[in-house]
Amino acid sequence: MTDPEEVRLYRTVRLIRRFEERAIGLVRSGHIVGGIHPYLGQEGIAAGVCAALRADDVVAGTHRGHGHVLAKGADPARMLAELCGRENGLNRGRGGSMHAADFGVGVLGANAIVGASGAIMTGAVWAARRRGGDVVGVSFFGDGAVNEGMLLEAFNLAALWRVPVLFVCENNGYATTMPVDGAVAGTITGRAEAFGMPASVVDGQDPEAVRAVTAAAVARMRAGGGPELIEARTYRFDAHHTFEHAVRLDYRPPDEVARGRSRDPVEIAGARLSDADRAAVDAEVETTLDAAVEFALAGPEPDPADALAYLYASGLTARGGG
Amino acid sequence: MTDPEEVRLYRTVRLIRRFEERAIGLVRSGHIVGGIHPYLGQEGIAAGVCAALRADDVVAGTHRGHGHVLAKGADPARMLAELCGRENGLNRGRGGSMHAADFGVGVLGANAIVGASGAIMTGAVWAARRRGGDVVGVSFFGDGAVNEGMLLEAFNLAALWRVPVLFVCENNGYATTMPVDGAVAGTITGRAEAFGMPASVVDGQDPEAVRAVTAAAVARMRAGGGPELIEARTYRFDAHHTFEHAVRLDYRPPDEVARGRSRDPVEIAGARLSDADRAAVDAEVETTLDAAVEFALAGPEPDPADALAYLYASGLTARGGG
Amino acid sequence: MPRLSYRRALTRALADEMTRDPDVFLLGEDIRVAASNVTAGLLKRFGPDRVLDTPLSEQAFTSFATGAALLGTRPVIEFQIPSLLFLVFEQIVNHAHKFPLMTGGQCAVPVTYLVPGSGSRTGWAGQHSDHPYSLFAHVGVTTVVPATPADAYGLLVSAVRCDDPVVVFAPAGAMEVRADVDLAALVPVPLGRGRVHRAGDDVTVVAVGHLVHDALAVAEDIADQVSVEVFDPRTLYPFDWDGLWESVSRTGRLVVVDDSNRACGIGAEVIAGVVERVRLVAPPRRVTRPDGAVLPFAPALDRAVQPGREQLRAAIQNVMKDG
Amino acid sequence: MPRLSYRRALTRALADEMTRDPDVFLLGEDIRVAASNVTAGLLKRFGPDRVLDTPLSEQAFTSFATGAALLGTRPVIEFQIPSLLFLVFEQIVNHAHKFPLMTGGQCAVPVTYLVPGSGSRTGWAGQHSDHPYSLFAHVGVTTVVPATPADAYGLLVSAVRCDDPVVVFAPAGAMEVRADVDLAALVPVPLGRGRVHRAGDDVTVVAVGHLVHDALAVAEDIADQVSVEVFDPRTLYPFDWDGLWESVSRTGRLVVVDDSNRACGIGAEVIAGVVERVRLVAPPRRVTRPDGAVLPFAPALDRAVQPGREQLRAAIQNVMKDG
Ligand SMILES: Cc1ncc(C[n+]2csc(CCOP(=O)(O)OP(=O)(O)O)c2C)c(N)n1
Ligand SMILES: Cc1ncc(C[n+]2csc(CCOP(=O)(O)OP(=O)(O)O)c2C)c(N)n1
Ligand SMILES: [Mg+2]
Ligand SMILES: [Mg+2]
Repeated sequence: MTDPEEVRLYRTVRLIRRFEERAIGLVRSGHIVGGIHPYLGQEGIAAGVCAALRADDVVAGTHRGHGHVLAKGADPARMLAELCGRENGLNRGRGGSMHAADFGVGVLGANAIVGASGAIMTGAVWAARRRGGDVVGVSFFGDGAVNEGMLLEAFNLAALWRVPVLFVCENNGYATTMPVDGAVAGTITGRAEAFGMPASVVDGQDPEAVRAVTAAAVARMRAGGGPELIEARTYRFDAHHTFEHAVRLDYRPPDEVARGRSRDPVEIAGARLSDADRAAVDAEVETTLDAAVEFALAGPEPDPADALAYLYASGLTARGGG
Repeated sequence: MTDPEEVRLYRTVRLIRRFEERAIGLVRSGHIVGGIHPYLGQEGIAAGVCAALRADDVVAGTHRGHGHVLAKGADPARMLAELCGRENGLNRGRGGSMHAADFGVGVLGANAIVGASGAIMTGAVWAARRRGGDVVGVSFFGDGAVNEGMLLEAFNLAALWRVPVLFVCENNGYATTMPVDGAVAGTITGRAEAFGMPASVVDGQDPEAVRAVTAAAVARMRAGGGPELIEARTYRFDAHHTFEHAVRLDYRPPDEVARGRSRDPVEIAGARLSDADRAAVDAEVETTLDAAVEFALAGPEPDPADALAYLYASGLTARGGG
Repeated sequence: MPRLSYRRALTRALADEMTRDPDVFLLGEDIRVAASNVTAGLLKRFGPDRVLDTPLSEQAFTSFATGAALLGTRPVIEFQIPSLLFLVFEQIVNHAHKFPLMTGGQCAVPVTYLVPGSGSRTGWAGQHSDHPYSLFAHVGVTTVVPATPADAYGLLVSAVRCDDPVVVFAPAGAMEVRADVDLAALVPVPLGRGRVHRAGDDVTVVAVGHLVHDALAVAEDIADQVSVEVFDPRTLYPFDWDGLWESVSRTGRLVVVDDSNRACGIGAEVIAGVVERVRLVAPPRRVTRPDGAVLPFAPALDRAVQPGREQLRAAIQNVMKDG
Repeated sequence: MPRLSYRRALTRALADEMTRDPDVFLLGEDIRVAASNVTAGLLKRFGPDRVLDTPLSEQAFTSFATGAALLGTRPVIEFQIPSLLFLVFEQIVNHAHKFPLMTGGQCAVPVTYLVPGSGSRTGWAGQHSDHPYSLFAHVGVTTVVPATPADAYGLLVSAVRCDDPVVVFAPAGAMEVRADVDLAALVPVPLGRGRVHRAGDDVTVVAVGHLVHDALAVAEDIADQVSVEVFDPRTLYPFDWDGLWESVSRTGRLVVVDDSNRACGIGAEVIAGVVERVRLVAPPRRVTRPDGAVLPFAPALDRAVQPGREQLRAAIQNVMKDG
């Protein structure tokens, strides 16, 4: 029989993969408005990292955030409902793809501002630790984010105050159309090391490798260690954003795309399962997602009269614009 | 006879030292309003760096900026008039201590925002180079500034685009009251190196050592090299700001202050001159500063009717507030 | 006459200015492949030295432009998202804007900040749907919000030529507008000069950016009941007070429709600037985003937070009723 | 009765809230030695875990506070300079402010941003003399500008207890104000509630922050000619419209005096919010900083750019003349 840990990893990568494919379909059919940044090809990272976390650990993601939210344990149905802007979505339809959050399972939110989550996560984990316990946090970001000063400031703060945040850089080779070599002087791990943080590179296409390196880092952090960085090398299989299909940007050589796609985390994880186990997971995932699509599309649209609900946690009512 | 280069270096450190002492006097007497951040103790850095520059090179400074402006060649009289807020000041009294600038001698300005000058200087040198020539630029900043994300972004930009900017970090051990070890995870030079920049440490109390290391860096940059960083170790002899004398903050151990003051750049540079040469320079500096004080205090106060002059380079006239 | 899209008008303005003045150059994210489709073709025409793709370092590249401008160039920065202006607020307001006065006139900072697609691009949600032009009017940075292709061309050209920093907001709601334009007749549009799109006698509607088109539609719609003058300030700062005072002096009534937040928005400024000077026959009204607006993701909520035609029509009818 | 300084009122508010609620903590630059003299004594009382000195990383520590607030604490950040708010505008406006709506109510971000010494501190020149409160009113972040020691205490306490982000501007021009205060009677002041400092019949002067004291002085000065009511909104957003409408409904005349830039400032908002609702007998007036103001260094120029008593007196006399 397959190792249950491998089954779990495969289930997660497969779930994310099929979730994204269905979401792209829903973008095409107009059910998801505004488009998404698909996580296709990068599933191994979220799956591997979150497999090494506890339920009470916290994560914060990016604009390309579906994988992080799902891997940490959010309900795919409520996640899909969120993408469709429904009242039964994770954020009651107020956030959408780039802000999906589920505080109940430790997802402090995807984030549409590149590089923003590092400092937020540092403060969150610091606050959690103040109350005791040994929670750790993960801040996901892309290779483009390491050029944002606010993220580098967060590296410094986390390192100085020894806040146990795992900084996970998903290096997919591009920030939109900008190749990483054109944007990053020096290396990504070198930047973390300069702040006195341990940093390592891992094959982001292999969820088990990601899980292992994360588990080691998390163990060190729980034992009192400070922040660390993992650079997970990966490749974005699809467009930067579904909108890109419309504008047809030309910036990745076809042979590079082919090479990148040849190392597919779904295949790599799937190969570790028996055919029967794999088929069972696949079927289970489809059932889950069939139900999710149904749940999402059946969800009520929020009432425009409530457009400003939740604007102020204090209960302040904003003056209208009309 | 003393090496003329040594005389020149001594003249600069001595000029800055005595300028600051007079300026502090003028703060006390109320002629300089708002106070200053004295450069006392750090004179060797500006003197050494600027001695290795050409007239057409450009520099940008900090809130503790008098030394940079003077060392690059601004007229001490017009500088002092600026501090006194007079129409005959470098900035016609509009800038004061923290914004003193003299574009005529390549001083793009002191700057009251910590960490701001790095990117400005990178753009300035890039623009100058676009027109040909081999100008280089210097961005001065303190040890506190290396924690500002905007400066770290500038390191990246300069390194990527190989813009010949010399980043000079004046590490005086404190950002106001925050010790450098409490604020900087890793090392200052390590941060620069992480962006692929050569970086070195120099004794900032020895102007000749600073000049030599700067000259070598400038030579590499003129020959087509990219940016570099020099960390000049120094000590601030006086308060962070003249205002501090009033509030009496207690954060530097007295023995540390004594040790710091024992390595005085004026003495170190002065010891390299014959007594006669040194006396001659001292006298010349006093004459210059006597004249400067006279010039400054005789300068006309700007007319309040012109309070918004120079607000818009385009000639736009702002609507008044009354 | 050829049909010119707003987006292509921006492209054309950039190309023309780059041709005219070798000191003009562009920088921004993904502008070489023209992800926003505004800089299309410019890399090929002007080369990589004048079309610079930047790392995601908005603060640094904004101040890089300031420095480059100090030494004689004229940078144009494209920002992918309106809220990136929040991220570089310091660099624009505290540096680019302040350098000339602080140096006593030793320098100028002629940088253009171009935001193609400001305001709501339905589905981009809370952090990508801001319309922060009133912030720049408050700080006193020249701020333009063109409504039509010809104005997009003419105002962007003037922004590039201006010796001060200028923020150009190209509302998402206007980017797809097309108009029949005689290309040879495209000219710079002076900064600070408004435009009466439609003359009327009963009420002056001041409409900003894409809302000019909504205002025109509403005006047509109710033309049998009310004679509406539609005034497009085009530049929000400096504002064309003379033009507006002239209009309201005739109509005696004022409605402002503006896609920024209500409190301290340009809507407030227009009302204040008018009532200080002109006696109206009815209390003025504004139609804006609500106070503190954050655009929710769900399309119906997103729309509900933006000023709409129904609200504008109601406001016009109310000022007619009130006096 | 003891004399309480404005600065010590702030200290006291912080100490009281830290005592009451262990989740309140402070962070900022040089707050342990209390360089601004606001946090004096707090390190000793509450220890280094609740008084955090930060590196010069304003963006990171502002978002650090957001994250810490998301997980249940109540951070108070002290900023040394008003323009540091420009540097963290993104972190406050795009993150702290937007999280509750964007998450559909899953969280709150109770952070207080305290700026002791906002506005001109004579001699600090262009980059250190801003008064950016109108910007926060525009974006809809709760914004308070206390004028007196008791209000400084009471509003800061309420800010710390508020479940939303709140910016507290303590104007440099008010920081040295002292008042006889019964310490036992210091109480929280509700956010969004104005205060009539001086009743009057002829004209309502809305004065913000330290200018309340100038308005009171001018009102006394001309008491024999005009009966001036001085209204201090205390909170600029949300604004106490009911309180102000009540006042101007009685007086029929309005003057606003406000130390932020003119265009799209709170002065404009007050005028707009009043004339939409109340018919005045004379055109309203505002006394503000000029458009696009940058404070020049020379003291006489610095003063010339700030609203002054002479201007306020003239404005009052003009509204009396006008109707
Ligand atoms: C601060 C900021 N700058 C620019 C953008 C626009 N933008 C969205 S995603 C993106 C590219 C991000 O690249 P990377 O960090 O490598 O993540 P990836 O998209 O490759 O997953 C850009 C430029 C943004 N959202 N935030
Ligand atoms: C961005 C920014 N943050 C904070 C301040 C307030 N401030 C002025 S000087 C200073 C300390 C700077 O320390 P450092 O960079 O080491 O320079 P030094 O004063 O030691 O020369 C601080 C915090 C500022 N001016 N700008
Ligand atoms: Mg990437
Ligand atoms: Mg220092």
